[in-house]
Amino acid sequence: MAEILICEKICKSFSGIEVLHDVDFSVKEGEIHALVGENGAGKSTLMNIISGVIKPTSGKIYKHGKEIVLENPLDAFKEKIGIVHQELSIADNLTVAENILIGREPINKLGFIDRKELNIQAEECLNIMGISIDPRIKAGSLSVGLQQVIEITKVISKNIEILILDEPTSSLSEKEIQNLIQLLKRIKEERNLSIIFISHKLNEVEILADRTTVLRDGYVIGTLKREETTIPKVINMMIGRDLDYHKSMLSKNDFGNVILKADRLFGKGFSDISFEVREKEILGVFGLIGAGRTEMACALFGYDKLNSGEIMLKGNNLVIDNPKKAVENGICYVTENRKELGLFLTKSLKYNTIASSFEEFNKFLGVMNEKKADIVAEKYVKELQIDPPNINQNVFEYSGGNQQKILISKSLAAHPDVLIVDEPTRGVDVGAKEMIHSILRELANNGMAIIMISSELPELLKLSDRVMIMHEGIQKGTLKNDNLTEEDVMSLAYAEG
Amino acid sequence: MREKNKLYKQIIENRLTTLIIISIIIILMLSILKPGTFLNYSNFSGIFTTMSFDLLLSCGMTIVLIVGGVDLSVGAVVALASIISAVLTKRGMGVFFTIIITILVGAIVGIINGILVTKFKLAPFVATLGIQSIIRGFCYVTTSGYLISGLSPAFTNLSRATIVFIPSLVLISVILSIIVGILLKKMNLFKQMYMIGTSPKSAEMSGIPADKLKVFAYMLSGFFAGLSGVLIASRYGMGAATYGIGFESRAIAASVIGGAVMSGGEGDMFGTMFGVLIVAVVNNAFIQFGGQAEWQYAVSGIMLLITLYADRVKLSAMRRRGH
Amino acid sequence: MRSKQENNKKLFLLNKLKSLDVQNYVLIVLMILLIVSISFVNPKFLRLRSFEAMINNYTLEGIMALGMTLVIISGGIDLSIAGIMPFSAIIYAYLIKAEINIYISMLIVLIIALFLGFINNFLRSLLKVHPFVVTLAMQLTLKGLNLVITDSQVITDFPENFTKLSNVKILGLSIPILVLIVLVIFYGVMLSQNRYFRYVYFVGSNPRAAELSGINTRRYFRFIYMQSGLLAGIAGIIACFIFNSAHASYGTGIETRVITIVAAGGASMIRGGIGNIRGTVLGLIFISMVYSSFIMSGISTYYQDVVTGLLLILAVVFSEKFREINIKTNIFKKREEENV
Amino acid sequence: MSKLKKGMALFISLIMLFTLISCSGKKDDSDDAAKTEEKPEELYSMVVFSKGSEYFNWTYAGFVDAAKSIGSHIKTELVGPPEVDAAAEAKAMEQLIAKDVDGIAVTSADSATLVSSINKAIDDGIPVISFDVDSPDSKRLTLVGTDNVSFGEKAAEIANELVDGEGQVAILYVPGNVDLEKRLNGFKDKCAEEYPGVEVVAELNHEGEVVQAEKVTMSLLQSNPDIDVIFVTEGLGAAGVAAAVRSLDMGDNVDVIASDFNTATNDLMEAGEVAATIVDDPYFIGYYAFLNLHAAAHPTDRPSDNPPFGYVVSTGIYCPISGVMAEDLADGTIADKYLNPPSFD
Repeated sequence: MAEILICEKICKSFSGIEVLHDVDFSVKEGEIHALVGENGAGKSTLMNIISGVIKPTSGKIYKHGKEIVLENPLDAFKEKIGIVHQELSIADNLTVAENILIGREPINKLGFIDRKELNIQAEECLNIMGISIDPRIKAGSLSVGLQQVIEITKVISKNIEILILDEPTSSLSEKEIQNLIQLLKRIKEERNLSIIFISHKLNEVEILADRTTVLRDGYVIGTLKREETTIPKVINMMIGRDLDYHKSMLSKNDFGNVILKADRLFGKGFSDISFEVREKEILGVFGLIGAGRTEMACALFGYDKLNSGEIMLKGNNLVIDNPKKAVENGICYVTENRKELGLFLTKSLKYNTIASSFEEFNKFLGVMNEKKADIVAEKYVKELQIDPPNINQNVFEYSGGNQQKILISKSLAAHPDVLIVDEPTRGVDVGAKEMIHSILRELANNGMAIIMISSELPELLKLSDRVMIMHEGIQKGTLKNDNLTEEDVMSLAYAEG
Repeated sequence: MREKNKLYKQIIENRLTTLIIISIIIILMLSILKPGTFLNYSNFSGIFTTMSFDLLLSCGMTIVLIVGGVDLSVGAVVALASIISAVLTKRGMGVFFTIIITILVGAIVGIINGILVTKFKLAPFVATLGIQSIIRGFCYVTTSGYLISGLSPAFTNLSRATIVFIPSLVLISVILSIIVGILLKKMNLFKQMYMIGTSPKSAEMSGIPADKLKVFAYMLSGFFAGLSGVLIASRYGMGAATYGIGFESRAIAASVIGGAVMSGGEGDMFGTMFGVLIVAVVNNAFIQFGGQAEWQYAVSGIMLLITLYADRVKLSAMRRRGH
Repeated sequence: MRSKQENNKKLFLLNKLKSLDVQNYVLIVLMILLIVSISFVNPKFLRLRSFEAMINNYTLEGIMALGMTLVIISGGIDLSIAGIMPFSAIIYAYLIKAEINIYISMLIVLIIALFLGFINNFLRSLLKVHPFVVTLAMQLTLKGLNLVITDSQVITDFPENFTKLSNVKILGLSIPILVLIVLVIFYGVMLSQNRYFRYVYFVGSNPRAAELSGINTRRYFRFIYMQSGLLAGIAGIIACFIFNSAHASYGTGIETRVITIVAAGGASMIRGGIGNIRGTVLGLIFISMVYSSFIMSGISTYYQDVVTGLLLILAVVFSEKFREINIKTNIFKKREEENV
Repeated sequence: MSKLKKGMALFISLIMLFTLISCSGKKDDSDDAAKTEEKPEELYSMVVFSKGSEYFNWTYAGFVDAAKSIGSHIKTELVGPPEVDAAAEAKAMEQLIAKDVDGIAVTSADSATLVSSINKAIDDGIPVISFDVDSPDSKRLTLVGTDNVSFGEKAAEIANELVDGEGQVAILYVPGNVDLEKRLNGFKDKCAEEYPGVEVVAELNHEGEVVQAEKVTMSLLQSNPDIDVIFVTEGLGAAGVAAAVRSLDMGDNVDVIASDFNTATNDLMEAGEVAATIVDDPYFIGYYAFLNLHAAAHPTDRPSDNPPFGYVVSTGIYCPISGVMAEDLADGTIADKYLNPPSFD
């Protein structure tokens, strides 16, 4: 197989900070090439350079041995390089056909869109992908999975030779992911397409990739062939050290009383969920995206509507219809979407820390007790080792891991009895991940009840004392973590009935 | 060179300092150009008196902008309040109760605005524009265009008296805006409002009662508009449906000049005070120099643009320092 | 295979039905109710000339509403039209009074209006703030400028060749109405058939994605604000045709009326990417009908403001409500998935 | 779904309300109609540029009373935008033409904007006369109004009296408003001709608004502290000027001459803050406007140069102007005349 694309000594700096160092990277014809690395390793930057979104500071790109210069995304398309970004670029109000053929609509003599031709062409494109959707319906009425497929159709139909997929599975359900994987394998075969595939999910990488390139801190660490690719090896390359990912952090102490008990919760996206969580216990909730776990947590927390069900806190019945009430009753929720639902990016660390516990900082007549706030913020900065330890710095200046710690400290400052953490290590580098894990364990050991939602099984198995498994809104069961394995959990998740 | 750059940055970044410096420069320039008639007690008491209505409205507007909203109904509420207070005094109600009831009505209008924005999820701009129309129309319907005058001296003295050489209007408006300024800086409640404006969803998820505080912010805006209406009726001795046309744009301009941003989460009442002052001084100068008073609209517009530009410079400076 | 195709067809029809904006139908029903109730009070309401007057009165708003529709679909707002419209009228009046050819003057005014639209967008992208503030600042500035350059005077006594032109009627229609009709058709066709115009939906619902798909959004937003400015410029010239004079006050409150029309037509004020010309035209007819019904039925025009406000709020509340319902009915999504 | 239902209910109830309002308007008419003899109903409209003004309520009062004197089959209505807006006034004219009323009396916000709609009405066979503010370039049949030049001259007379022939005067007006400009010029010309000692030192725009009037006066009195008289050419501004003078404590040095008589001006005169006001008689104007309009709508058989309308060929009817000094209020008759505003919708 010939190499279709070669990147040679690509460097990129943003305002003086170099994020890519002499990166060499190549893709062969008709291969699926996975690109992995921690957050901030430079994957997206590299892909943005290849797809013409940004320009490299130095370095050259060759396609078929010829040097190419990409000024903007259009140039990349001209070179038959197409990218599907993480966030979808579907216009809800345009039809499927228009979405697919945007920018290349067939035009009739009057210069208007030739609808008939448009629909025929779109249908052809969809047929090639092996899906039958009426191209005349509005794209907004399709599911996210289908929208993703349309997006890929759109890019592929531009007769591209190289397809870049940036985290294509991050918002898909398990079934949709399987469909997508099949689809990618097929079109690779049929069209001899080269695919560059960015993912966090190493199991997908293992299944799909012909080769895998690992980036760390802007350097290429190495490229693995299919037969060499194993998850531990990849992880090792990503973080630069062996991580005992399965070292258990289970508690050794006895659990206390039941703190939170949920009985037959129904709501949008989940139904009939019951569970209880005790002092000093971490209850893991496993489920992939679309399993209804975040929806359940939001409803429990009063952010979304709970249709029916009872919540008992320390034996008392409780109706939680807004987050304020939840916080007042000692239930805190650490969201998975920290930028939109969690943090106040343009406000200081201090104010972010006390955001859930404002009322505790009243001096007299509602005057803010700044001194106390300083003390509290300092305390959490120290305990969670937030870096840099400047409580007056704006949160958007912190890295992802530190932002996550700030988010956790916000909840901690409200002295919760029950802490719900949703994907606590999403978008966090491995070092910080480890740290967050030990913080959570520590909290539980000190008496807090923790509900930890995650789609990463290793993380769950490492931390949680029991694991509740959710799948497509339904509770599949709860397992005690006595040497529980990933297979146990997955088989229960996909069990019938 | 570097030092200089730093100083420049600091000045640009601290809105209040910038505004104070600009006001001083303008005032100095005018005092030199018009010795005797510009920089004296009575001219400034005049400037402060006539800007006091704008100042009061800006208090409310700054708060609403902080929570990420905007209130276009304030001008109409001024008219409504002037009519209500005039009618009540004419019916023989005491000054105190007149004020209380009128301000309550203003606050109720504010609450309606707030509910439309929070419960009905209307864009603040649309909701308050609609309410503006409704209230203004209501004023015309109830008065049929008649002025309501013949108000009791006890009521009219409210904004005509001077207390220790300072006109009561100036005293009320300046003291209230200073109080608002301090409250914004010190009070827990208002700190929460800043958080709401920064990220409404995060605020709700953090357990900050976002909707309630938003309604409260709009209520305060209505409150200040109501108060402004009472004072305007008292000063000119009549209630009229035509008061307050275009006040809202001036209040928005002053607040934004003072440091508020339309997307919420920022705002400084002391900055706003200087925003109002600068516009008032410039307008005063236009008349004193025999220029056309119509320039005042253009002045607010251009100043607004300059401030937005300064914001931009500040932001990119921050970005450069950050990542 | 056959069943699949049939299924597809059924889906398409259902989808088509759903895509028809409920709000448009509500508007039509309301209009019928209004016509019936007002003609009951005053039968003269049903005459052709009362409809003519209705449209005559809303020519300026109608022209600008077309541009505003695009701006609102793109997720923005343009308050500066209330300044640009009278500004253009005034400049045009001065130009033709200076004996410059009336067509060349038109060209000059339109270029100025385009330029003002350009400035709007330039400031918007330079300052990176919500277009509300930028266009408000433009509005204030231009309003002041209008008063200053005219000294608040009305400009009149236009040259004879202009007044002659303004009295020309083609097929019994005056020039302002013709311009409105031509523009409505142009915008209607373009927004449904022309790919460049249709990109506004893309840019409005997801500007970043549009950019990544190769649409030059910077240039596109420039186009959107410039066409809004251009239409305000055209409206300014038309104002000269209608009134045979120009005055700084012509723009008073006009932006509110234009926005109300567009909102009543179903364009979303909250999220970009929603709205169309058909809706805006319905909104235009509806709003002008409501106002004319005041005078037709002899209700005090004092109520006009009250009703404007109510209409604005209700229009927006309902368009969002209807949309919510549209989104909630996701039976289609499930069926689609099964289909694949 | 229940939300939709609720919403629909609200919408429908709004429409019903609307219908109700319109029907209730109708009801009044039909009640009156019962009393009419066989004469067909006639409708005359008074169009104003700012309905939210006390002055026009007075003119309409005269209009209504004159209509009553003709007979109960005559109906009238007051139409126009609440705030000063020439374009909106033209729109109202347009609607009235479509409504096919029997006659229109109009006061124009500016001299040009309404010309085409007035001409259109005349061409459509609807008689139009101007009242108060003229639209001289249009085909309107006549004007019933005030001679604003002598209005200004009257003010000059009083100003001369107040300063004893020697002093400085400032005038507040709204540029672009023809009437106010006439008052300004009348004042200046009279001074130039007869009172050389009275000097007009400032002409300022107060936008017809109270707060702006105060701002302008404040600044003015700073730069020109020697001003003896301020003449406000329009009805609302006096309150603002008086407020400025009061707060600068210059009441002893500065005399204010107001225009028109409204309740607010009366208060100010009683308080001694306004020295005098120049009044015309809006009621008179409205009354004669109607009579002329009615006459125009009912042409006689006599041949006329003005087909198809009647014999209204006079260039205009001007109402008398008088100056009311503050001390004149003491006898009470003047205040009585003005202080009980008629009320109607």
